[in-house]
Amino acid sequence: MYIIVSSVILIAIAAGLLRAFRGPTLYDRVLAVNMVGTLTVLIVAVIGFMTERPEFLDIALVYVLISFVSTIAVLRVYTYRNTEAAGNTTGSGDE
Amino acid sequence: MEEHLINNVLLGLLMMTGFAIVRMKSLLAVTMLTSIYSLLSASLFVVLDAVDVALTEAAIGAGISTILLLATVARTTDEEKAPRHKPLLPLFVVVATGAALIYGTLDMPNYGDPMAPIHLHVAPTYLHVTPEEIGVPNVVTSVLASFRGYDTLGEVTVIFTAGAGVLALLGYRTRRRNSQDPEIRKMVVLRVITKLFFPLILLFALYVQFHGDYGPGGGFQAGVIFATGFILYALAYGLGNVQRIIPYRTLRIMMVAGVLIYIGVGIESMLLGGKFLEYRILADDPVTGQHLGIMLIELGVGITVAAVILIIYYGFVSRRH
Amino acid sequence: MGTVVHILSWICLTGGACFVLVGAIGVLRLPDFYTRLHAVSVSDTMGAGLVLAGLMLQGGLSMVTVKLVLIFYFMIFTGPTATHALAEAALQAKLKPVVDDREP
Amino acid sequence: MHDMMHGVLGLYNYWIVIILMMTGFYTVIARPNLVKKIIGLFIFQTSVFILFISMAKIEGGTAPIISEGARIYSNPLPHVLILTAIVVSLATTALALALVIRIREAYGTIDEDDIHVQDEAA
Repeated sequence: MYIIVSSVILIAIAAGLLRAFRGPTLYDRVLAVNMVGTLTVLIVAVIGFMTERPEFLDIALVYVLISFVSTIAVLRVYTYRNTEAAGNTTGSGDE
Repeated sequence: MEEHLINNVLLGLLMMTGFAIVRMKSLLAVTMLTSIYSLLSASLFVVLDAVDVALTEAAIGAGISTILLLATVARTTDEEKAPRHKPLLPLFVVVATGAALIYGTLDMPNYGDPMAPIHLHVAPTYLHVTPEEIGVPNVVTSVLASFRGYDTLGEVTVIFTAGAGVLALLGYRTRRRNSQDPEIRKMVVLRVITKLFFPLILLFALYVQFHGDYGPGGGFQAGVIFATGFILYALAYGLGNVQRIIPYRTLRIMMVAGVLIYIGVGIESMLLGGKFLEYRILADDPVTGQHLGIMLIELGVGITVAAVILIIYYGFVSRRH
Repeated sequence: MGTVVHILSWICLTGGACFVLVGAIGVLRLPDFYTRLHAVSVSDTMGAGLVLAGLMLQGGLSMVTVKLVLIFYFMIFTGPTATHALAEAALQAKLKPVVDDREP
Repeated sequence: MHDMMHGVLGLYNYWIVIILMMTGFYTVIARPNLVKKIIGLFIFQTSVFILFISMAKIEGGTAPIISEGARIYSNPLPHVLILTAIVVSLATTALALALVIRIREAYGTIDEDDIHVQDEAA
């Protein structure tokens, strides 16, 4: 039974990957990465129950954290570039 | 059976991601795909029973490496130029190497074969001896910290050297307290949520640090999660504010202190009449001694890893464009 | 008792899987970034929430359920925060939504 | 199922991992952009990790954390090796990226071909 849930999640991961490949804007890609991150958390949780060792959910917790931080980091790069483009062209923008 | 299915699908997704990474030109997009690649391979490690490795790969590969790559791309350029040469020679080299490697696998035992040579020596001893002599359920931790403690000391030194190397290359500059760009100041939701989660992340890092004997985790992972918490804070509130909480001077001391704790445990066991890093004489009862030794050196590892990652991050971000 | 919880848990799990699937189709098929945000929120909240709820019912009263609750707590805060920040960044970069300007 | 795993079919996991490795290798040697090269190296490293961890897997085994009710554990030794290798890979990646930033500051480009041209002109 768990196999059905995990297959659906894997299909959804594949869909997210396709969106990450196709883009077209970078925002679409960030969105896809974020979605894949969430789904990975789910599949790790389901795999834990499937293999009958569900106590390893610490990993899923780390995944939530990491995918959040990396999404924010990507956005930070955008804002960094935007302020730079809006400010001076020599590129001495502070942070 | 079910595990095989998930295993194969994940390998297929990894292949898709790998090919897309080669083909794409935008370095930011490629960096994001690298993060996905790392996250997928971490899930594969869970299917393959390597829970400790999965934790490390997710925290380091998908987390810190991606953040460092992003910082580099932001400070260099996004677009990749087309190569000037036809890729015929590289293609030939790659195909030839791949063919040689595949030929090499033909002599290998089958996937999952319990009678494969690597499962017959050393490893069964570790699995057998760990519950009695070390008294720690997580065999990976006991091998890492106790049986192969010298190795791990080398690893910590490598991390320390990398921190020193990045410091030598990028230097360091302190930030004004509230220097941050106005764009991020607008993101109120992010700032509130960060404030809410920052203590929880640090608490979770401590859990991973001290629960590493019983479940997946340990010093390396905890150090990375600890540093990730501060990086999140830096992303939301600017580098200047983080440097007020944990200044550069403190990090430099922490970086050295972790390695010294590790070596100190080794020397202490020598002073007590044992060999270097022989934990069992640290307490009256050998099992308690092992516990104590493992806990102390994991603490040293965690402190060094956290400090080095933060030093690297400070170096990258405070570098002017 | 046991069977009821079991059946409930499977209802949650299949329901969650359906939401995840809907979200996946939406991410692939919807026309522009802003509409795709909606699709992702479907799988991020209802999909993830139901799957985790189903697993909690399977776990029973144990440490496993506590961890699942923690994961859910993290997710329910981080997911919307990330997508909100993303939407705001896209808006500030003046990314145009696809608008159907045909006369009705 | 078990019979199917024997013979050549039991090895295809390793072959896929080798293809992944070669994808990274190709990126390292064919792409002139230094950041792309580092990403290629990263993929190569991660694939090597997968290779080692697949070797550690035992059919029907479970994670090497001793618990009641589990009798077969996967081999913990490769896990330890790869755990430390991942940390070392972070160290090398960080150093390489720091070098890339310095190269960009010195040459104004991170394209290998351009750097060669500038070196020869100097």
